[in-house]
Amino acid sequence: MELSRRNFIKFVAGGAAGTALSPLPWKLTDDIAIWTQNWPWVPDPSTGEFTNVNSVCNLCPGGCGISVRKVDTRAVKIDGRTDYPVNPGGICPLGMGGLQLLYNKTIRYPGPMRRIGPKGKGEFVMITWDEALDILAKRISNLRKKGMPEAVAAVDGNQRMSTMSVMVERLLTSVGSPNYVTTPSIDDTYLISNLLLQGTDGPMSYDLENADYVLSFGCGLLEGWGAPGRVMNAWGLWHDSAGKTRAKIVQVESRASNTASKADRWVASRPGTDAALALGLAHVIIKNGLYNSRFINNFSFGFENWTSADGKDHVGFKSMVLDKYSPDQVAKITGLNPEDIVSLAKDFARAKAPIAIYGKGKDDLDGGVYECMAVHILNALVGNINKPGGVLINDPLPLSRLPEIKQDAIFKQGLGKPRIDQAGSLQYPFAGSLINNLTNKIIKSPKSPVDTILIFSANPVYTLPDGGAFKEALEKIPFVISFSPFRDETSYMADLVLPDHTYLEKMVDVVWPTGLQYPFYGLSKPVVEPLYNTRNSGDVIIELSKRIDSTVQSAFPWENFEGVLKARAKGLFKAGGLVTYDNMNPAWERKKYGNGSKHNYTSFEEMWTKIKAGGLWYQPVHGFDGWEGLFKTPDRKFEFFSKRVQLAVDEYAGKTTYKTALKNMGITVTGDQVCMPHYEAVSSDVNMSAYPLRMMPYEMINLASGWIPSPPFLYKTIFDNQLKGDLSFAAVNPKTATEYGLKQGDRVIIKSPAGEVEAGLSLSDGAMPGIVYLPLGFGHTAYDEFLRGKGVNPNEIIDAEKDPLSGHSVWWNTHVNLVRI
Amino acid sequence: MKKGHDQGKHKYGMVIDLDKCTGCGTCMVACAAENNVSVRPDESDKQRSIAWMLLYKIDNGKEFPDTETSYFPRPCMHCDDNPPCVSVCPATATKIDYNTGIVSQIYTRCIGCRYCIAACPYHARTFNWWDGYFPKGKGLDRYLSPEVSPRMRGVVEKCSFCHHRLMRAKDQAYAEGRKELKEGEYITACAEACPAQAISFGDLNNPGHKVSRLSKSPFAFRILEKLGTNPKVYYLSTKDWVRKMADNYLPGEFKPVSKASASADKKTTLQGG
Amino acid sequence: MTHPANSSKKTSKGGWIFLLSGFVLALIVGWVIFPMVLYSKQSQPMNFNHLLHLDPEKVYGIEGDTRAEQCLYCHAFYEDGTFAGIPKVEKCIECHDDPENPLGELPEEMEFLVKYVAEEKEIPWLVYSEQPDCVYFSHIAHVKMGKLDCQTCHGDHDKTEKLPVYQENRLTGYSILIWGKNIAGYKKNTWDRMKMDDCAECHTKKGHEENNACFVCHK
Amino acid sequence: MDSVLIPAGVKRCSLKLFLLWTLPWLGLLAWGALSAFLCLWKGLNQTNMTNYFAFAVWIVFDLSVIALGAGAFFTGFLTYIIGKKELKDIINIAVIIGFICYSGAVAMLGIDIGQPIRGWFIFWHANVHSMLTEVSFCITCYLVVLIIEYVPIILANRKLDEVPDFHLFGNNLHRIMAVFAATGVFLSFFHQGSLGGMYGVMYARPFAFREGFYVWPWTFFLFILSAIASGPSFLILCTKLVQGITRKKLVPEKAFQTLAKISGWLLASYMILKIADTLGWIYGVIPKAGMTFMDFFSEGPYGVWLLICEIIIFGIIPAVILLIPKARQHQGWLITGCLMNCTGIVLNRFVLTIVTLAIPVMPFDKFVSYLPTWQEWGISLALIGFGVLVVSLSYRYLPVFPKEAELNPVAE
Repeated sequence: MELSRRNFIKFVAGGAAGTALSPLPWKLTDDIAIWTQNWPWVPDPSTGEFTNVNSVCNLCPGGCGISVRKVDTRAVKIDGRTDYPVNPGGICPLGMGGLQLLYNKTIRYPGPMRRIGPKGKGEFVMITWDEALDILAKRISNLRKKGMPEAVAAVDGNQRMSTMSVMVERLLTSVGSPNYVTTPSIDDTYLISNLLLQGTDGPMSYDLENADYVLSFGCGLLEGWGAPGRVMNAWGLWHDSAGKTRAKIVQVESRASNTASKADRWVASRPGTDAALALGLAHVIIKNGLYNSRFINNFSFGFENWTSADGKDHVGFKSMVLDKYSPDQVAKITGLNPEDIVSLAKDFARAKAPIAIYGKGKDDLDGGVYECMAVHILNALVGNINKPGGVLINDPLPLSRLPEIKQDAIFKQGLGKPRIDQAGSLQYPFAGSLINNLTNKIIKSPKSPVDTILIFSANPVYTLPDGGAFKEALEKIPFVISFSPFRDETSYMADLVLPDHTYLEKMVDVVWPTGLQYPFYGLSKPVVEPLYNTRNSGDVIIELSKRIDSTVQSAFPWENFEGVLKARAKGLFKAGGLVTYDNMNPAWERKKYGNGSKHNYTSFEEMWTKIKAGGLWYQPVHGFDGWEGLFKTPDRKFEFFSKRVQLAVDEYAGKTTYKTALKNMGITVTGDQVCMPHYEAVSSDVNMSAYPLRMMPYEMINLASGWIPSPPFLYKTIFDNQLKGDLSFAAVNPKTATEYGLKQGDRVIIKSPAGEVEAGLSLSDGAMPGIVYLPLGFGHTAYDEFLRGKGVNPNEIIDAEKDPLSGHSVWWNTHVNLVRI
Repeated sequence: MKKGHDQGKHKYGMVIDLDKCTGCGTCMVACAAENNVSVRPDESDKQRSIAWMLLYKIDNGKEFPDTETSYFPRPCMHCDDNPPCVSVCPATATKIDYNTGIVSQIYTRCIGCRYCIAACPYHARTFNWWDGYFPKGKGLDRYLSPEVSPRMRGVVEKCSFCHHRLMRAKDQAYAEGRKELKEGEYITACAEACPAQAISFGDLNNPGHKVSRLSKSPFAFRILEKLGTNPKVYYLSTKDWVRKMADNYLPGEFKPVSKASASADKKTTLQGG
Repeated sequence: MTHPANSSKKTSKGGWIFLLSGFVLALIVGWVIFPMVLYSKQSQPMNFNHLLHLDPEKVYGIEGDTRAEQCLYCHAFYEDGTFAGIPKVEKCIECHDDPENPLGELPEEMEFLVKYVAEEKEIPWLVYSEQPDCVYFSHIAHVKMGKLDCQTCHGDHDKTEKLPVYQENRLTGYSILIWGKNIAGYKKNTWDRMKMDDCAECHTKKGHEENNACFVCHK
Repeated sequence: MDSVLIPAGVKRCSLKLFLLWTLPWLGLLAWGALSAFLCLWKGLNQTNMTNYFAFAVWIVFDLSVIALGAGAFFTGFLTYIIGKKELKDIINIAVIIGFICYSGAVAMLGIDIGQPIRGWFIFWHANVHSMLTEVSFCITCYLVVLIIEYVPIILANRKLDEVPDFHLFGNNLHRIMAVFAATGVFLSFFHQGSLGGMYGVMYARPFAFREGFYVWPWTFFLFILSAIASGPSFLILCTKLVQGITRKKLVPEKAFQTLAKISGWLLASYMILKIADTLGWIYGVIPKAGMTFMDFFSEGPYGVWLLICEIIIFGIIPAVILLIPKARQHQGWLITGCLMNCTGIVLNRFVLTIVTLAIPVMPFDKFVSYLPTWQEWGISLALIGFGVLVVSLSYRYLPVFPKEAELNPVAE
């Protein structure tokens, strides 16, 4: 018998039968089924013990409470805290995406870096902290030895009054340089107008939650102004229980931003005319006697005409407004209807708790001082100051002052020199710092007056609305040091990078979020161990001071940064505030009834431990005690006519002529108006026929436009008529588009005197005709594939004017032209 | 096979107040972060990018300055009774749990035929056109949560009402020796994150829960109700034009919620420009 | 090539041998050889003697009235109700804290103290009951609320003196205990297998069909 | 040199010429292979499909070829069950075309799903309520049947036939062919139907949704009818094409006429039902969804012209042509009629697939368009290359046309 075909077939048949009776086929199928479900390269997140670490978000000055969910040592999710007064539960999209900033290795510096490539290329080698600190210390001490400490400058992006900013300023002072410059913030505008109108130096505090009528002049309530978690929560309260709207929200803005489109009333007035509109409303209020005469008569100055000591007659605010800002006159300026202005004014004045709030989108750009004053004056007219649901006047946070700095010769000599940015000079008497002036000075002068510049928590190359001027300046500065944890545009220009921790790896304080109505101090704590060889810049400054020389070191007698935090927090202990929060009675509600706060600690150490645990200290009470002695102006009154301005102008005029003084200060009016809030048409010498349109950058809550980069998550929320591929879009009114023969989706060049950018065109009825709106937050040239080269950055073509009085930059008035590609 | 949902104990649902919604997009980010949703270098191809919770921007079609915009946050509707996507799946990869009302999607079971995507009119289902983006050495996989299994290329995924949070809440309750959950112990990531408290989540079967009250408001409505998909996601808006956007209406078919809304709906904008 | 006409006769008688041999061979392959090639064997990084640790005569401090509670002493729940699984070294050093003086004489203990406690390393245990990433399992729901004993699923693991050899399915990458030692998938005890159907079977038997919904066990 | 393989008594072109002829089709196959590789290796991001267009050109192709391939089972039905003797002369080519269409369709579906290696889950974890499950089961089974029907044709090759066992096997198969034909018919009815059902059951897609009978929406029955109406026409076209290329008469005209007549009658009846269905849809489904007829035909390029083409131009007209004896006896008209008939069915499949997905249902949703990538075209067109090659090879080496020798006596 041989293996014939038939036998073979039999063998196979037998085999088949046998296999069928063995587990092989079934088991194999089952295993294959599982095998097809295993994709080796799909991550398999490790599990472990789940914990939640409470901290404070530090990505903006808002200071929202966050609770970070961890698995063993990994942070896996960020949520809002419900046991935190600022933001009961929610946070903003940026804060929600924070982990991608922590864990994305390619956008972070793994340690100290020294530049090897050309400036701007971002080619570095890692060095040790020792080397890095030595290089920097030597450089500074050499300058001190040479007797030119003022050649050291610093650009500081930390929040005003925060301990980090105090440290940076202190470093400069101790070194002997006056050139401590901050990046812009709306807080500067608030501070100046508060000083001029009220003489107060506390922060602007709006009791939004208790207001029943909010008249916002360009304030991006839903774009990320103040503490987004707090403002959007307020928005929820205002619109609570469908059907009856609790508070009425009016937005004055030329573009249908989220705030404008979700508001109950959108007032689309021409950009830059806020002062005119506000004074127009004042006109109506005064004319109809709707103002609070008790406040005006007893607690204000300069309302009626008055005679000064030298017997000169002066025009009062009332007659100025009645004379120059009638609804018809204002209508011409703003492009609104007179009737609407009247109705708006009446609604505002008749509301129980109306607030007029001033802003420019988010809070990380400057505003106009006269505008801000004009708007704030509406609160004064209706007497809604220091009342529930009004504007509250608070003292600055009661933080202790750090000990005086020992002064040596170099110190005196250096600080004797004028600031390079001329802030506080006769020409800019009220400005604290003017980064745009610094930039121009460096660019203009043959040799940069600044030799070494330290940049903290800032990315000015990207964020400054200066048409790329700051980058040009950095090219000229011999030695640039960045303390940024991120591979941002500015650090790419640096010779030395001393990376800071990210906000989830360090302890740092948040001092009084913009606009919050009660004294608040937040403290973030390390949520995870530092991932890389980075250091808290506070500690770095202390270490650096040691290496410069003994005098500088003597200014920093602390172990570490926490020591400084504690030293300042002593004042909080004296003032006594709450360090825990229960969400049953919100902070803003307590304020209303002014019920006292009983704090639960006896010693400073105990308080500090509790602050570190809870991350907060706040005083939910406010006296609302009338208007007596509230104002700290020269004559202790709310000044419709600012004597400080008068003094400043006179002093400057004394040095030159009255005319030139006003001219240099950027003021076009003369006489008493100068000292009163008034409308200044933005001056511009641009050829209108070459640049017939205007470009305004706009900010979005769901895209970071400050020094913090956007977590990639945010790009999921960007619409494809804002960014498609690498093209970002300019919003233009259909009418304007037809005028220029353009249609949806066209690629255009947007040309301004400062430069040009390419963008797509997105037709929108939310855009005011004649204006081109470009989103801020795109167009990065640094970071990684998620951000680099996506869209354009409008700052590159901004051709900024100067704001009268303050000298801050007027970034919302760039003249442009559209050219189809 | 049809087992009425009402026999189920719970019926988890969502109510989104569009008047409160500010369009900030936190819900989208919270959702993506919570559920390990893939994020790619280019997220601008909206027809292919993955979003369990998606924000739609709508406007009233009027000209400047009378134009008015609003937003529709759109999770999976978790249609009740007979979801259009469930019966079509050939491999039983998606089912509705009548005990919670939640429509599940099992990624390791899905074969990627995309029939469910075609059947869903809400575009609530998205396909993994690519593998997740986790380049070596970038370290982005370090924030992934172990509570939601990351997806492989070629499968369909969608909002799960953060089902793992239900499990989390139950474990917590069990640890405390409780069998039943209290209101608010189980809420989705988007509901928790919303800074304007526009999203409420809870048990529609439980009259005590906020959602079941809100879902009966005269201003409550659902998207494409007429198709009979019976969604468990409700919306609130006092604006007639917004409510009208939610469904297709024959001429004269739409009934404005007149009196109450009349006042609130009137939004005035002043001419400018 | 033979012509069908006459070859048919010759082969038809021997044919049965071929049929049978094919049959038998296939059975051997399916039942014996297949399992051998399917699984790879790995031994644990070190031995652990469960029996010894649970013997109150020899080891003090591991409390618990019931068998389950004794297991939970080391294999504990976290506060949020999630299950710790195999204890971390941190747990062990509650007793075995000093590398200098061990508590017993076993060489394993010394190995543990020197290699892991002193080095502050975790022990890379191979987990017999490791489930795929797509699987969600709540121990507290079963042990505390369901009143199940640990051995319902894990068997008498607590009675072992030596850790069994870890066998990994070359195809799926999971432990042999998931499908069960019996290649035919036939099981005598509840703990012989840990597949989806076994969970479902138990749910159904205990009248908890509702827990057979996909998302209850999948994430 | 391959003459030993060529059927006895027929003439074939030289091998060189034949190989030359296959080149372009091999080219198409190669293109398809590359595309397939890319799609399997890199994933479906190689296509232009989106979350809006979950189904796209591949599905359109699938539905079309499956409908056109219906000629196979239906001719089988007519030949073996009804007993239309004249069709015996064309049944072989019918089977081959059926095989091509179905194997091609299945291969394409294998690439179309995101997890090809899990494709078999449809059977392993079947959801019996899904029309797609029904489709998959029936198509797979029917493909097996087609192979079984194809085998005897292959075995009839001169060389193979010399093997006695094969000869025996072939003959045995031939005898029981009727059984398979019957099975084929049964299976086909169901998968053609369930393919239609796939769309009809999408009740949240008003454009596709249809009421129906028991679990089957009307589209279920319309698909069956349209398939058997177009299948024969497609068979006629293909055979005529082979005749044209080979410049030979291969099948007696009678077979064509029978098929044409039947095709005409079926198409006519299909049209009547289709019109009824459309009216039912316009006055039933659409208003119920709060929409109007024009909502579906004012988006993008999709206008009422679609309906006009589908029903009048490529429906009623070909039906009339095929029903008038004079017309269908005229070759030109016959071809035109069949061509239009097939076009109509393809158009129908296209509309149900693409337009269904293209028309937004949510009022605030937007219309998006879609164009296939070269990879998608590659895989689609490879089907044609594959078909031509199989037919060519079969024609060259197998006695596909029983009457060929008789109709074309080889001159000594």
